[in-house]
Amino acid sequence: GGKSSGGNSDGGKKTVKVGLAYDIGGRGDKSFNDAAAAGLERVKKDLNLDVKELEANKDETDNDKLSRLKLLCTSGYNPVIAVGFAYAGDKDTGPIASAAKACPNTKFAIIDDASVKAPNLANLTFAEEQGSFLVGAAAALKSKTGKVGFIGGCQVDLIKKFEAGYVAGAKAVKADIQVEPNYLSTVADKCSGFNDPAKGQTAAEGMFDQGADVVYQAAGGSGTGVFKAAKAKGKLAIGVDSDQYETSAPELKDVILTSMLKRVDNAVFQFVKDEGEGKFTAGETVFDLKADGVGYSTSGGKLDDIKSKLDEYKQQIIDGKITVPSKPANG
Amino acid sequence: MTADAVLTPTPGASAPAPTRGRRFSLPVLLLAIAGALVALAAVRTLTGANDLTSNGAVRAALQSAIPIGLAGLGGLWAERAGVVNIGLEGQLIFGTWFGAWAGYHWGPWVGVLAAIAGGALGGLLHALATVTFGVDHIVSGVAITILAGGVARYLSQLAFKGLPGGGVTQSPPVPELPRWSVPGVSSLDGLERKHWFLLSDLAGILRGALTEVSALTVIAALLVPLTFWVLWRTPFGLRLRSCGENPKAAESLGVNVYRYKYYGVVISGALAGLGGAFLSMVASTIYREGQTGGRGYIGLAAMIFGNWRPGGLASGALLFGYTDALQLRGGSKSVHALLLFLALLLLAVGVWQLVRRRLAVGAIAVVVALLVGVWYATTDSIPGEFVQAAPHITTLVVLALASQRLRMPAADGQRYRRGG
Amino acid sequence: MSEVAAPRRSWAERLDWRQLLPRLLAPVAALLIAALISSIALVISDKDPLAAFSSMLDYGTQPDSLVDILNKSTDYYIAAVAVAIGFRMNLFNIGVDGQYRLATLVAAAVGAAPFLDWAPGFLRIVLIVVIAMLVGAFWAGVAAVLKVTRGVSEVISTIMLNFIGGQIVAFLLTTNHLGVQAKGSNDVTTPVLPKDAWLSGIPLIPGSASDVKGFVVVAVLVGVGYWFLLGHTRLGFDLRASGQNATSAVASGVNARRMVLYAMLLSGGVAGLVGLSELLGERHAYSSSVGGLGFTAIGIALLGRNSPVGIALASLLWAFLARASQILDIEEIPKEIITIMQGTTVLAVVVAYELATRLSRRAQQRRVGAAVSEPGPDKSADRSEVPA
Amino acid sequence: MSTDVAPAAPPAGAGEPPAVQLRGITKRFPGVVANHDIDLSVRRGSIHAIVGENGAGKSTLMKTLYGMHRPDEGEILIDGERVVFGSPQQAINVGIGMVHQHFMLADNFTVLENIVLGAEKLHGIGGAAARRIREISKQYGLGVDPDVLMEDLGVGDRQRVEILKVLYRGARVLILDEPTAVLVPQEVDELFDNLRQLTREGLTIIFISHKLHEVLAVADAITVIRRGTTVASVDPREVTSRQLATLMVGSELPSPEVRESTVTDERVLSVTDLAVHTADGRPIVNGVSFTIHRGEVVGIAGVEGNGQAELIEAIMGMRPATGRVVLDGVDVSQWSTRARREAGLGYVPEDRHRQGLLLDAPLWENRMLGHQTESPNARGWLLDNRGARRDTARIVASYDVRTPGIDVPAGALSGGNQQKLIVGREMSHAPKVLLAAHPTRGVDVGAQAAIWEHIKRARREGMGVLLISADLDELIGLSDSLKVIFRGRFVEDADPATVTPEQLGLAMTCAEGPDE
Ligand SMILES: Nc1ncnc2c1ncn2[C@@H]1O[C@H](COP(=O)(O)OP(=O)(O)OP(=O)(O)O)[C@@H](O)[C@H]1O
Ligand SMILES: Nc1ncnc2c1ncn2[C@@H]1O[C@H](COP(=O)(O)OP(=O)(O)OP(=O)(O)O)[C@@H](O)[C@H]1O
Ligand SMILES: [Mg+2]
Ligand SMILES: [Mg+2]
Repeated sequence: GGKSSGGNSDGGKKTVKVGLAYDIGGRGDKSFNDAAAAGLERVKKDLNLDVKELEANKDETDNDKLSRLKLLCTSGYNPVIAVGFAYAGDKDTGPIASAAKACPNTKFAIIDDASVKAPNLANLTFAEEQGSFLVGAAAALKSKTGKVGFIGGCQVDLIKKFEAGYVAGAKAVKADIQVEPNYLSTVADKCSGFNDPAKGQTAAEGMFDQGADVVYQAAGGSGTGVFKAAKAKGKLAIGVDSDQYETSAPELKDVILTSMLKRVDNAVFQFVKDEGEGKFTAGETVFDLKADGVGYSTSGGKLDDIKSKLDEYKQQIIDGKITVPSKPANG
Repeated sequence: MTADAVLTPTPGASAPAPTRGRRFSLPVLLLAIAGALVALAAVRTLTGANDLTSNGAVRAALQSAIPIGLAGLGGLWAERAGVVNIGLEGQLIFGTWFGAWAGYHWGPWVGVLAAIAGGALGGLLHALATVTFGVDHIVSGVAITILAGGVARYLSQLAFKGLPGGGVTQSPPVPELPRWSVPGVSSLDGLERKHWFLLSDLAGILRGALTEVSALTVIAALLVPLTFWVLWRTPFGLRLRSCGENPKAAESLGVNVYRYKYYGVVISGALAGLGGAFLSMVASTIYREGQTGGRGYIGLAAMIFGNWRPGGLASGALLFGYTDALQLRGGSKSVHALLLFLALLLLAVGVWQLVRRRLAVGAIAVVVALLVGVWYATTDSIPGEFVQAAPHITTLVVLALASQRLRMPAADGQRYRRGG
Repeated sequence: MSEVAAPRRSWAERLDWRQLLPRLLAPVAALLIAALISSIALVISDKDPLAAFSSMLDYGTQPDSLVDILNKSTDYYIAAVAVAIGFRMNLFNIGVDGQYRLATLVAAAVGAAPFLDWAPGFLRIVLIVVIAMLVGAFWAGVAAVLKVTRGVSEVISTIMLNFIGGQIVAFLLTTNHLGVQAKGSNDVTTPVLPKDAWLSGIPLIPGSASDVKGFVVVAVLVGVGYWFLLGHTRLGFDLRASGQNATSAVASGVNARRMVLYAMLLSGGVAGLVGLSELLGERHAYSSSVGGLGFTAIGIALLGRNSPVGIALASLLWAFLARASQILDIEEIPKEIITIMQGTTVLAVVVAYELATRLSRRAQQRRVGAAVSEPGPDKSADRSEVPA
Repeated sequence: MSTDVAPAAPPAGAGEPPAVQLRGITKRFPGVVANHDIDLSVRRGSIHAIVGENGAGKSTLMKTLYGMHRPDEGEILIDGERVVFGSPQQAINVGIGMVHQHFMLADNFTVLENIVLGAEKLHGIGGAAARRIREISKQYGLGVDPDVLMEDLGVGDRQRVEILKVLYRGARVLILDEPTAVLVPQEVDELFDNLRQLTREGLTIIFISHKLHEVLAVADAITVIRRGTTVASVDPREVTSRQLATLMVGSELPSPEVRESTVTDERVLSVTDLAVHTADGRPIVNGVSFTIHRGEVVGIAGVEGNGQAELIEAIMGMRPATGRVVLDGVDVSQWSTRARREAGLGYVPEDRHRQGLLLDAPLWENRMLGHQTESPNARGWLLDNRGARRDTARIVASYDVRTPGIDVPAGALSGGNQQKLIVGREMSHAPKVLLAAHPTRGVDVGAQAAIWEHIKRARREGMGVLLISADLDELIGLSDSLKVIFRGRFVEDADPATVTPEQLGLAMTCAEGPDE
C-alpha cells in the first residue's frame, strides 16, 4: 500500500480524525464509493484532517458492519461516516443505530438512508430521481432514434429510483419516447451486476442493437462495459454518481454524454465541515437539486447546445413545478 | 463420491443401460442443428423477437459462452485424468487477476500468458493436494477457491492500489487484444435487417460469429477441436484418459499415473486461467473482484451436460451463453419468445416419443409443452428474477433428463494410490 | 470358550497415543504452516508479522470481540454442522447457502404475518424455527430427489439450486410480494417481527455491553444433537457406515437411497437454522444481506474434521480470525492475509490429516502384526507330504 | 526347504538356460511374509503351472517377476542373465508380460486403445497399430477385433485381449494369473488351444490356477507354493489331482467332513424361481429353486461368475430379483435387506472388505454392522455402545480373533482375523439361515478348522446354511446336499457322501456328469 501510515503519533496538531466505512465494492468502483472517497480526499486536503477509510468484506453480516463502525469510534475517529444503506439495517437495532448508541459522543452520518434516527446521527440522502430526470431529458433531446436505454446494476429499490427519474425526464421531453430498462443482477447473487463489466457491455450492446442510441447506466463497476459498448457501436452513454468523463480511460471519454452527479463527495465534505464548525444537525438532509446534491456534469461539452433547456427543467423541479416520481411505473 | 456407487449397486442390477451406439453420426447432428435453426427462425418470425438470431445476440452468446467453455474444457482435462476440479472458480480468479496485472504492465499478450500461468499454478496446487497427498478432490477444490479470493484481493492491494483507476477491488484498464473479421461477412448486414425467414437468421448468425472476433475467441474456439485431437488422437491423450478410466491398468502398462494426472490438472488450471483472461481482457478490459461470478461451476455443469466430451461441452456452454446473452440483451422479451421455442421443442419430443410408443414420457412432454404454450400465450413477459435463473434452470432440467445417459470417466474423483 | 467379562478399561486407557498424537498434531502443524505463509505475505508488503499477530490477539480478545466471536461462531457452527452431516456420508451439500436464504425468508415472512397476531412470541419463535427447518430441508430435498431418482450429482445440483433459490428470494423479497420498505429506507425486508418474538441475548461476557445472542443455545443443541445422532443412534450409525464404505453399508441392510434422502433432508433442515440467529436476535426481519456462509461452512467443517467438537473449535478459530482481521485495516495492514490464512489452513489441515491418517494406520498395522505373532511360513512346511 | 520331491523340471534342452529363474525370493508386507525363499525355474517353450491355496503368495511372486515391486531378497534371472526391475516397463522391455488375476482393462476404451496403451511407440495408436493387432490375432488364432468397445466383450474375449496386449509388446514370457477363473469350459478349451499355439511359437507361459484338473491337462511342469514358499516341483504326468491338493494344503486335507446328519424335515428357507437380470435384460440367475431344511447345509458348486454371488445377493435383498423367497414360513420376497437380516438371515460376504467391514472403524463398531438394529447393539432407535463393546470382547475371545484390543480399526487385522470376526458376529445372532460365501477364503488352516467347527455346531443347533465355496473339499465336506450352478441355473445335484472333487469339478464345467 502506498499510503502514509496512520498519523496518530505525529504531534498534537490534528485532533480531529475522520473515519469512513465503505459499502461492498469499496473504493475504486468509479462511482458511488469513489465519490465518497473524493469527498474524503477534499476533507484531508482542504480541512487538513486525519482520515481513515475501511473497506467492507463480501458476505459480511450486520454485526460486522457494527464492529467496523465501533472500531472507528472507539479508536477515536469522530465523525464517522457510513457509506451506503447497508449500514442502516433495522432502524432500532441495525449497525448504525447500535453504533450511535454505543458511542454517544461520536457524530455519525449515514448515506442513502433516512430510516434510522438518533441524536448523533445525520442521514444524508439524495434525490437521485431528480438528477436522473435531467439526464433522462438530455438523453431524449440527444436521441435520434426515439429509443433510449437504462441499465441498472441490481434490481433493487435504490436503483429503481434512478430508472424512475430517467424515464420521467425522457418522457417530459418526448412523450412517445421508448425507454428500455434492464438490470444486470438481483440480490440473488449479491448484486454481482455491480462488478461485472462483461454483463454491462452485453446488455448495452443489446440495447444499441435494438435501436437505442443513448444508454444511462447505474451499474457501479459494470459501467465501463456500457461505455465500451457505446464506443464499439458509436453511440452515447450516460455515467452515474461522479463525473465519469473525468475518471474514464481516454478512449472512452467521447462516448460519455454526461453523468448524473450524486454528490456524495459534497455531502461527505459538507458534513465533516459542518461538524467541525459545531453545526451538526441530526436527522435527514436531502441532497437534491436545490442543495446541489444531485445534478449533471457538462465536461466534454456534449451538452453545450441543450444546457439551457436542462437548466429550465432543473429550475422547474427546484420550484416544485415538476414532481419527479421515485418509483418506476411498473414496480 | 462413494454414495453414487451404491445407488447403482453392482453392475447389472439397476445400472443405467449402456450408452453404446448412441453417439450421433455427423449427418444426424447436422440435421438436428438445421432443425433447431429452422424452429428458431420460425419462432423469431412469429414473435417478432428479432434479437433471437441477431448478430449481436450471437456475438454476446459467444462472449458469454467462452469463459464458461474454457472452464468446462479445464474440467474436462482434469476429469479425463480422473481428478474432479471444483477449484476451477479459483483458477478463473487467478486468470482474471494475472491477466489484468501482466496485461496492464506488459501488454495484452503477456497478460494472456500470465493468466495461463496463474491458472496453471492453481491447478498445480490442486494436483499437489489431490494426487500427491491424496486429499479429497472436492475438499481441495473448495479450499483453492477460498484461497484464490484472498490472494487476488491481497495482490490487488499490492499491485493495483494507487495506479490510475486501480484499487483493492479492481485493476486499471487493460489494453485490448486484437479483433478480426472475415472479410465480406459484414456486408450481410443488409440481409439481416430484412428480417426474412431463415435467410436473415443465417446472416445474423454468420455476422455474429465471424466479424469483430477477438483473438482469444478464436483461440478458445480452436481449443475445442484441439482438445479432442490431443485427448483422443495422440498417445499422450490416450495415457491421460487411461488414468481417468482405469489407473491400475494404466500403471500395469508402465504409464506413470501420477505424472499424467499432474499434466491433466495443471492443463485444466491453465485453461481456466485462459478463461479468466478472457473475462478480464476481452469481455471487459478490467479486472474486478467477483468478476468470475460462479462461471467455474457453470463450466463444470456444461462439461457434465456435454458428457465429458469437448463437442458436447461446447454446446452446453453455448446453450448457457445463449440464454444468458438473450436475457441480458433483451431482458425478458427474448426469453419470453424462447418459451414458444421450448413449447415447440417439447411438443416435437413428445410426439416423437408417442410415435415410438413410449406413452408416459410422450404424454408428459406434450402436457408440459401445452402448459408452456399457455404460459407464453397468456403473458407478455417473465419476471426478471426468473429470466436470470433461466440458464441455471435449463442446466438442472437437462441434467435431470439426461444424467442417466451420461458417462463419466470410470475412475473419476477417486483417490488413487500407486501400487494400491 | 467361556463368557468373557467386558474389558472395563478406563477412558484414559482406551486412548491410544500412537494413533491419536498424529491426529492432534496435524491441525497444529497446519495452523503453523498457514501462519508462516501469511507471515511471508506480510513481509512482502513490508509489515511486521509479529506486530500484526499481536495486535490481532489484543483486539480479538477484548470483551466486545469475544461476544462477536461467539455470535459469529454460532452461525458458522450451525452451517458447518449442516455441511458435515452430508460429508459424513460422502454427500457434498454445497447448497447450504441457498437453503438458509430461502428458509430464513419464508420463516421471517410467516413469523411476522398478521394472521398470527393471536400467537404469543414464544409460539412464533417455535414456528419460525420449524418452518425454517422445513424449508431448508425441502430445498435440499430437491437435490436429494434428483440424485436418487435421476442420478444428478448433488455437487452440481446444489450449486444450481443456490442460484435458483437466490432468484426466488429476490422475486419474493419485493414490495409486491413479501417485502416491505421502512420509510426513508432503501432496503426491502420482510415485516419486522413483533417484539415479543425477538430472542433476547445472554450477557455472557463480563465487560461487554453487548450480549451473546440467545440462539447460541440452539447451536449448542444442534451440536449435542449431531453428536448424539452420530454416535448413539441407529440412523447415525447407518449414516457413518454409508460414508465409510457404501457397499458394506448396503450389505448391512442400509437403504442407500433412503440414506441419501435422510442425510440431505437433515443437512438442509439444519441449514435452515443458519440465518435465524440474526433474524431472531438482531435484524428481526429478513434482508437481502442474509447469505454467503455456504462456502465458509465447508471450510470450517473440513477444518473440524466433521466432528461436533472439532467443528466448534474450528468455528471459534474462524470467527476469531474474521473478527481480529478488522483491526488490521486500522493499522494499514492488508486484512486479506486473513482470507489467505483461512484458505491455506483448510488446505494444510486436510493434507496434514491425510498424512497423519496414513502414519497412524501404518503404526496400527505394525502393532497388530507384532501383537499377533505370525505363524512363520515354515511352521506348516514340515507337515508336507510327498506324493508317491 | 522341503524339496524332498522329485527333482524339478528335467533338464530338457541341456545347456540352454531356463527362460525364467527365480532364486531365494522373499517379499514381506507389513504384518505378513508373502513370499519366503522361493525358487522357481521355467523351461523355454513350456507351460509352467503354479498352484497353491488362496493367499499362498502366487500373485505376489508373479508381481515381483513383472517388476511391480522389488523383492526384499533373492534374484531374478532371465535367460540366465541377472536382472533387476524397477517397474513393469523394464520387465516388458526384456520380454515379460503379465495378465493379471483381475482384468486390467478400461471398459470405455476400444480394444485397440486398451492394447496400445503404454506401448504407443511401437506402432502408434492409429491404423498401423490396428493392422499389427489383426496380424498377431491371426497368427495366434485369437480372433480379436481392435475396433470394438471393451464393454461389449465377454470374459473370454477380454482374456484374449489381455493376452494380445502382452504379445503386442513382444513378450516372450507370459504370466497368466488365474486366467480360467471366470471362463466357461469351452472358453477354457479355446484358451488352452491358444496357449499351446503360443508355446509352439516358442513362447514361455507361467500359469496360475486353482483348478487342478486344468493344470494337469495343460501344464508341462508344476510348482506348488504353500504359505509363501515352494514346497514341490512335480511332473503333471506323475501326480493325481488329489496328491497335488495334498501338497498344496500341507497335510491330508483338513477334514471339514460331517457325517452324522442333522437334517430335519422342517423347511427353513425355500427359494422358488428366483431370477436376476442385468440392465440389458440378460439373465444372470435364471429360475433357481431350492429348499434348505433346519440343520441342513446346502452347498453350491460352480466356477466363479456363474451367478452364485448374484444368487446370494438376491436372497439377501441387495439386488432386484423376481421369484419367491420364503424364510421360515414367511414370504420375504418384498422385504428390505435389513428386514431379512432381522428375520434371521445371516451373511458372510464373499468380499469382506467391500461388503463385510468398515475398515477404518474399530472392531466393536464392525461388530454392530449388519445388526445395528438388534440387541446387544441397539435398544430401539438408540445404539447400545456398551453392550456392543462387551459382546465384541466375547467374540474376540471365543472366536480367537487375534488383536491387541477391540478399539483397533478392522483394517489393521489380517484377513483371517477379519473373517473370524465376521463369522463370530453373524453367529452371535443365531441366524435361522446363514448365507456363507467363501467363508474360509484367505484364512489359515487353524482358523479354517475353527470356522468349520462353528458352522457345524450351529447346524447341529438347527441352523440352515447356504454355502458357496471355491474349495471343493470344503464344499463336499460340509454340505448335506450339493447343487451345481452353471450359467445361472442349477444343472445338477450331487451327493456329498459319494461325490469326489474331481467329479464335481467336471460337473461344474458342465463337461460330464459325476456318477451318482
Ligand atoms: N500389497 C500388499 N500389502 C500387504 N500384504 C499383501 C499385499 N499384497 C498381498 N499381500 C498379502 O500377501 C499374501 C499373499 O498374497 P497373494 O496375493 O500373493 O496370494 P495368492 O497366492 O495370489 O492368493 P489367491 O489364490 O487368492 O490369488 C496374502 O496374505 C496377502 O494378503
Ligand atoms: N492390498 C493390501 N494393502 C495393504 N495391506 C494389505 C493388503 N492386503 C493385505 N494387507 C495386509 O496384510 C496383512 C495380511 O493380510 P491377509 O489378508 O493376507 O491375511 P492372512 O495372511 O490371510 O491372515 P491370517 O494370518 O489370519 O490367515 C494384513 O495386515 C492386511 O491388512
Ligand atoms: Mg492371486
Ligand atoms: Mg490370506
